[in-house]
Amino acid sequence: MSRNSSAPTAEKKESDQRLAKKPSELLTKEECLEVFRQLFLARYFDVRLIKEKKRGRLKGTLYSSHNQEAILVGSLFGLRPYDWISPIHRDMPAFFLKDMRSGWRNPNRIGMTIQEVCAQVFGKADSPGRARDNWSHIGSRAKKIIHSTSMLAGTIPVAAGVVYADRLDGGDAVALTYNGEGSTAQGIFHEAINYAAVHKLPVVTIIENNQWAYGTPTNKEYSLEDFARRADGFGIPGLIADGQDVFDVYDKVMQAVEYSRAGNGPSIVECKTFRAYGHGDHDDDRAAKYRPSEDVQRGRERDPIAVCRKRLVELGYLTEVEAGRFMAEGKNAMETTNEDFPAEVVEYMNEGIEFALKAPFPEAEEGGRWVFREDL
Amino acid sequence: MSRNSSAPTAEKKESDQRLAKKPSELLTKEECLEVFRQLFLARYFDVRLIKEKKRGRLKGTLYSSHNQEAILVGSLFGLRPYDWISPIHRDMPAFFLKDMRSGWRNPNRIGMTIQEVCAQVFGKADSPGRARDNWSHIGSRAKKIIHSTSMLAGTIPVAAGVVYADRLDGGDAVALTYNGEGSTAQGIFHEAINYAAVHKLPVVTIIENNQWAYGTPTNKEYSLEDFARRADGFGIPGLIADGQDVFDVYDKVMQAVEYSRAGNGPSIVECKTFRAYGHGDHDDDRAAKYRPSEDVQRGRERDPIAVCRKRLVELGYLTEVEAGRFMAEGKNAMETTNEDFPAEVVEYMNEGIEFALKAPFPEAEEGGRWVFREDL
Amino acid sequence: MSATLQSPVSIKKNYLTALKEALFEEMALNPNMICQGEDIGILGGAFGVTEGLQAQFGEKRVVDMPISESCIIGSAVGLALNGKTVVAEMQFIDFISCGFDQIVNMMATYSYRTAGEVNLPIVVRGPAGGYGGGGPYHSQMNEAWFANSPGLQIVVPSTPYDAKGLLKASIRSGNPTIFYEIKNLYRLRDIEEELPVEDYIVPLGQAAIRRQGTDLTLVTYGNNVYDCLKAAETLQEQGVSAEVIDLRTLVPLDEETIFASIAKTSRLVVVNEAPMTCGFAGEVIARVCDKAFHHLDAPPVRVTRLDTPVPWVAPLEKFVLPSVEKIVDASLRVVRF
Amino acid sequence: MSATLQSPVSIKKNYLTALKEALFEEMALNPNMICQGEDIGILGGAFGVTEGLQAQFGEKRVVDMPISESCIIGSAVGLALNGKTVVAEMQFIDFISCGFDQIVNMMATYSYRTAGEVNLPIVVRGPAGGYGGGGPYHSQMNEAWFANSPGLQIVVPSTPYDAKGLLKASIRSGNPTIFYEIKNLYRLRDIEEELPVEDYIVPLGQAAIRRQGTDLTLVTYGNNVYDCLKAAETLQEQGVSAEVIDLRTLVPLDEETIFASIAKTSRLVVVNEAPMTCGFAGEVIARVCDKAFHHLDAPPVRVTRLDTPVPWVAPLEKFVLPSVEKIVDASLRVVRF
Ligand SMILES: Cc1ncc(C[n+]2csc(CCOP(=O)(O)OP(=O)(O)O)c2C)c(N)n1
Ligand SMILES: Cc1ncc(C[n+]2csc(CCOP(=O)(O)OP(=O)(O)O)c2C)c(N)n1
Ligand SMILES: [Mg+2]
Ligand SMILES: [Mg+2]
Repeated sequence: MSRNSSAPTAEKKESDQRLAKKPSELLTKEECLEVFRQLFLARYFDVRLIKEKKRGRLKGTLYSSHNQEAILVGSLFGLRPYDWISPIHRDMPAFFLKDMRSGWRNPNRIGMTIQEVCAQVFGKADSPGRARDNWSHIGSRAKKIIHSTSMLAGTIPVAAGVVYADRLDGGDAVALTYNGEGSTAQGIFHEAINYAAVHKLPVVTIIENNQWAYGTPTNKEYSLEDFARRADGFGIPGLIADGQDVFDVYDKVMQAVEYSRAGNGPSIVECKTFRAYGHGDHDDDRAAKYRPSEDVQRGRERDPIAVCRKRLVELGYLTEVEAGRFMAEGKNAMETTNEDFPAEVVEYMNEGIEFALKAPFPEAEEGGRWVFREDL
Repeated sequence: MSRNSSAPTAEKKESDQRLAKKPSELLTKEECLEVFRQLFLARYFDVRLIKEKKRGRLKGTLYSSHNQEAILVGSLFGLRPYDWISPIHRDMPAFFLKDMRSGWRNPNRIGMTIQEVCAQVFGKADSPGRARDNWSHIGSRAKKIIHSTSMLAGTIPVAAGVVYADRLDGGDAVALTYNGEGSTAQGIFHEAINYAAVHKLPVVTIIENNQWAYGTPTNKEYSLEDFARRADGFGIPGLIADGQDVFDVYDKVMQAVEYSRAGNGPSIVECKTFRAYGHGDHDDDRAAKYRPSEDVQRGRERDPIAVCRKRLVELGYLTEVEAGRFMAEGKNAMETTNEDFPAEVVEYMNEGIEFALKAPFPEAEEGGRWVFREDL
Repeated sequence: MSATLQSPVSIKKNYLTALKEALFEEMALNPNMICQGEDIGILGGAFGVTEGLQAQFGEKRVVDMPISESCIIGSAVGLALNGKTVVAEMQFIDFISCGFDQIVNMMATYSYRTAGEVNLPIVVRGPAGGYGGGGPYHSQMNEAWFANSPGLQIVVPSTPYDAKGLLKASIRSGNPTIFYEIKNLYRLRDIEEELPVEDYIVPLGQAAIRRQGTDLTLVTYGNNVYDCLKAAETLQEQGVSAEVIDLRTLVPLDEETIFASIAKTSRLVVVNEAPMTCGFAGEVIARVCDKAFHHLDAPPVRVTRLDTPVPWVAPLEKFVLPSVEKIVDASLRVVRF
Repeated sequence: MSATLQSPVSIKKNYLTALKEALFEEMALNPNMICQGEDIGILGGAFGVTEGLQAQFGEKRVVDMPISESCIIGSAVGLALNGKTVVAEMQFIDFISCGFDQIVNMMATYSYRTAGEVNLPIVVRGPAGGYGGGGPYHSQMNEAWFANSPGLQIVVPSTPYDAKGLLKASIRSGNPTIFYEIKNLYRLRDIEEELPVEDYIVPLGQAAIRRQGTDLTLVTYGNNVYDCLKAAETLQEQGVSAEVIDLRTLVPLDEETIFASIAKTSRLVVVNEAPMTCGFAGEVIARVCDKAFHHLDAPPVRVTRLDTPVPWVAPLEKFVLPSVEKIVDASLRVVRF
């Protein structure tokens, strides 16, 4: 059985009432087109890094968010600048998508610049973490992004503590944590949500259910089909979103966020999606073996870009002609060209890559620094 | 809201059908009277140790199971000799109550003798663990009792592994783990039940909800009233038993055990009860302060011995006269006399205490032994 | 207690009271400070270290946590990341193993991973140490795990004065600290002492010479400080003058005081109650070998717990833990080398 | 590979293949053996160590576990308590921190707590070590945590022959073992070697002398064995003859081989890639001081990781980890003392 946002739980009914119209129905045309652009940007970021690696300009494992971009764009679009997030390995675009509505290049934006994120990917000194750990293991107190370790689900208690402090200071910030469905088996996932539920802390736990945890299918990770049901053990809302539909993700996450802001406490939003490639690019070949190709095909049928485009055409926000312009959907990275993406997207990404390529590596001596605070 | 065993969960409905009559209704008069005797024995064990300590013959903290005996007797009475259990600090009588139906003094019984348990309490060499850790930190592979550490909920994954092995060998043993409601906040509680649910392992998790975790009330431990709802996050049955009614505990646990034996997997049985004294006897005075006396009164109103007696009289298994004989109920340890207990109970306990008093302490040198196996 | 006109507050206080005062004073001084742990509020802690704290500062700042050590640490990290100073209690330091990942991988590395953007003012404190019949899970000294995990300060006070001064210094240090409270000292009468009326701290990284000596240096901390002082008495009777150094903080470590003493005595015995292998006693010896080897006239040796858990019953516990006798024997062996 | 008539199986095998053979052979020999871990079945493990194992022995004996390290260890304890032999994989040894309590308090102490009634044949194995740009959470050598936790054997093979022989010995030992697989060696061509056709084990507690020398003893294990051998070459050019000892197992430790070597060379440098403080290098030095001090003509010193996490990018990682240069420098310092 599968449930949607109208699944019955005491608290949720309340919040349902509070939401007559769907949040996505309140978005303007401009906002909808911005959402569409952000999907292209997230996709292009992924595509471009894969190409940079093939070109040999980039080393290290890539964890692709291909086919899962709607989760990132849809969940972040409704947040306020001062809300907190904690992305993990599958969520690299989240670092720069955060607070993007304040302007892609707005220096005061409470989200990372594309330069910062690319500098991190390339291991340069201008990375927010000065390249002391790789890939998504960065964050920023100023940008309100929690610095994750590799240990899955480990940021959920941190997020809970962050908003506990915020509430104590009279704030109303919400914390969004991103987690793969596999990571929900970690004990700390439950300790943290239990604590958040006891104190009604505004922590929204996003579960990106892409059907696989590395080489392990969901039925070996969990006894139920819907990971949203992890919420049932705490009596908190467990929403399910169509992870391929950016507007459905937006609706469910906003519902959860409003619920938290109103002081009702934490919730879980499961976003159903499918991992496009291998766990990381090192796993692409093996993944082709351990995952039946029919499953992969079915899982990638509904490209989030295509789903969004269709909606925008229905809404009359895109003419057939405009809609036909950029055809990134359904293509693997190497099958795409820059013409498949809006120029401003390619331009923005170029700025990041060029900055990163020029940026210096950190000095070797930095390896010995900052074990303890140095500002004394 | 509070649920009982007829609470709806897919799996449970099945098992309900399998159980037309309540298991307790199938118990013979003799068996019911044995249950009654065991309640007295569990109570007297507690009473006697408190007195031994007051007499100065015993050192160390005592964690009383006073007022919670129905949970131990009721949950163990229906088990088969080869089922496994893992008692914790509040469950000391469980060690000798296990498989007691094979005869209190039966040398082949797959449970500990009263001598072994008393030797442990007194820290003697004849303790099953040779007094290397205190109180309930004993066990026995031969007696199928898991050796717990202090770390709460830590035996649940062990229990899961034990029955996984048993299933692999074609067995149908069930493992019963005992846990206070507070310990259900430990991450490993969830990791273990998640694993047991995935593999449909016969692990029954008993939650002794005595309303307090040391000095912390349940509303600071969990967001819901019924700890049985921890089961909902795994889609497994979460039963609730009246922890003061030995027959209701027996019914709910047997329902869970049968469900597991049938291959349906794990379940949780919450037993509602109330901690009679302090967390340990060192905490008695403070507990009197941090727990409102009305709560304590209410929580101790329904003494499991009285509840059982009433039932036996109704069933006609006890005449008013017989029923009036032993009046241990509602009394604190020091208020009772041996006359409040059946002679065979006092006699049995005497054997344990006398054995323990005579038994030698382990040799100092043993402190250096068995870090690694010595049988090679 | 004896109160006179000259010193109106000449009240001797025990180790536990000293810790309690540190918490009350720091909570009053710093409105951004939070205490959290199991049973620390309503109950006031298993040993009463936080007694009255919640009544005074409210349940938002003195939080009774669920039995979730990983979350107690993890949420403390979040609180600190968002501007708070946190003192987190482990009901017994033994249970820190249940929050281990959050300590060594999340908390300890935060400053390093963020290149100093984020420093976490978090003190994880709890009752520690053996000699009380606590058994394997209520007797641990597990400081070596954390000494081998970069980014953690490790503090082990042995007197009321140090307990208060070091706890305040740890709270104010801005670095994650594992703070070992020696539970056998909590209410020990013999070590009660007057504490300054005015605010004070004991700086981290400064060892204390508890007894001057010329023939031999005993380096130790925690419970064993008192065993070493007793051993020094016995040794004195045999004409051996032992200097006793109480490290007080292991990270940062006051190497200078150790080296200066050895320059004088040329002999070293290190005593601690943790398991021998990879314990801190070996660390002290390795540092001395590296930087003061030429001063040594005899093998630097260790008196530690055997490589076993701490067994429950007295004879066994005594067998595995350091004792005055064992310290004296080792000292004589070194002196007579 | 070169196959000749005389030796029909003269096939050189790498470190990973050696481990794989050990698992396949032991699984075949012992029907009561179970392997469990994350992604070890369908995928065959992140590095392929268990590739094909599930296909051959079925998913009941080769179990894909949820991402629950504590439960992976805890259930292994239960399996072993009920008669099974278990090999549990940590996808990276770094993640062992998430199962820490079950390892040090449940598994390690079981034999001790039960006075020998229950011995647990459990091997916890996983990829370990730095020098690969893995960053703080994919580069750890955390053996010191477990060396300070009584009841655990600690094994660190550095060659294919040892990898297979030590894994088999660990599995058969009946004691809980933490088995460090050096992931940089998994597919290293230079160290591939022929393995015996017949069943063999490498006994625990026996170090290997990788190079004979007379002037200086280099004690090490894991990745650093090869750094020490290179350093020994360089030192040779400068007329210094270094002996290189590969400990292979840290617990139990082969002290005799170390002492015998020092009796010959009188000089010691210990090299490992774990953080310095309370690491195993210091342990070796402390034991030598205790039992072979009189042989030492110079300070025994350490070359270890700095007390920092392992940073990601190459220049930083190189800065904090031991290197051939650092070993040569330390060795010359000791020799010229
Ligand atoms: C505590 C912990 N154990 C193991 C790992 C190794 N690991 C990294 S990613 C991964 C799979 C994660 O699957 P999922 O949570 O579904 O996220 P996805 O990669 O599918 O987005 C594993 C096992 C880890 N990072 N942390
Ligand atoms: C992991 C862990 N953390 C803390 C403790 C300390 N402790 C011992 S008993 C207890 C309270 C347990 O409450 P509950 O689980 O409800 O059991 P009860 O004592 O009420 O039967 C605590 C916090 C522990 N034993 N293990
Ligand atoms: Mg996944
Ligand atoms: Mg309780």
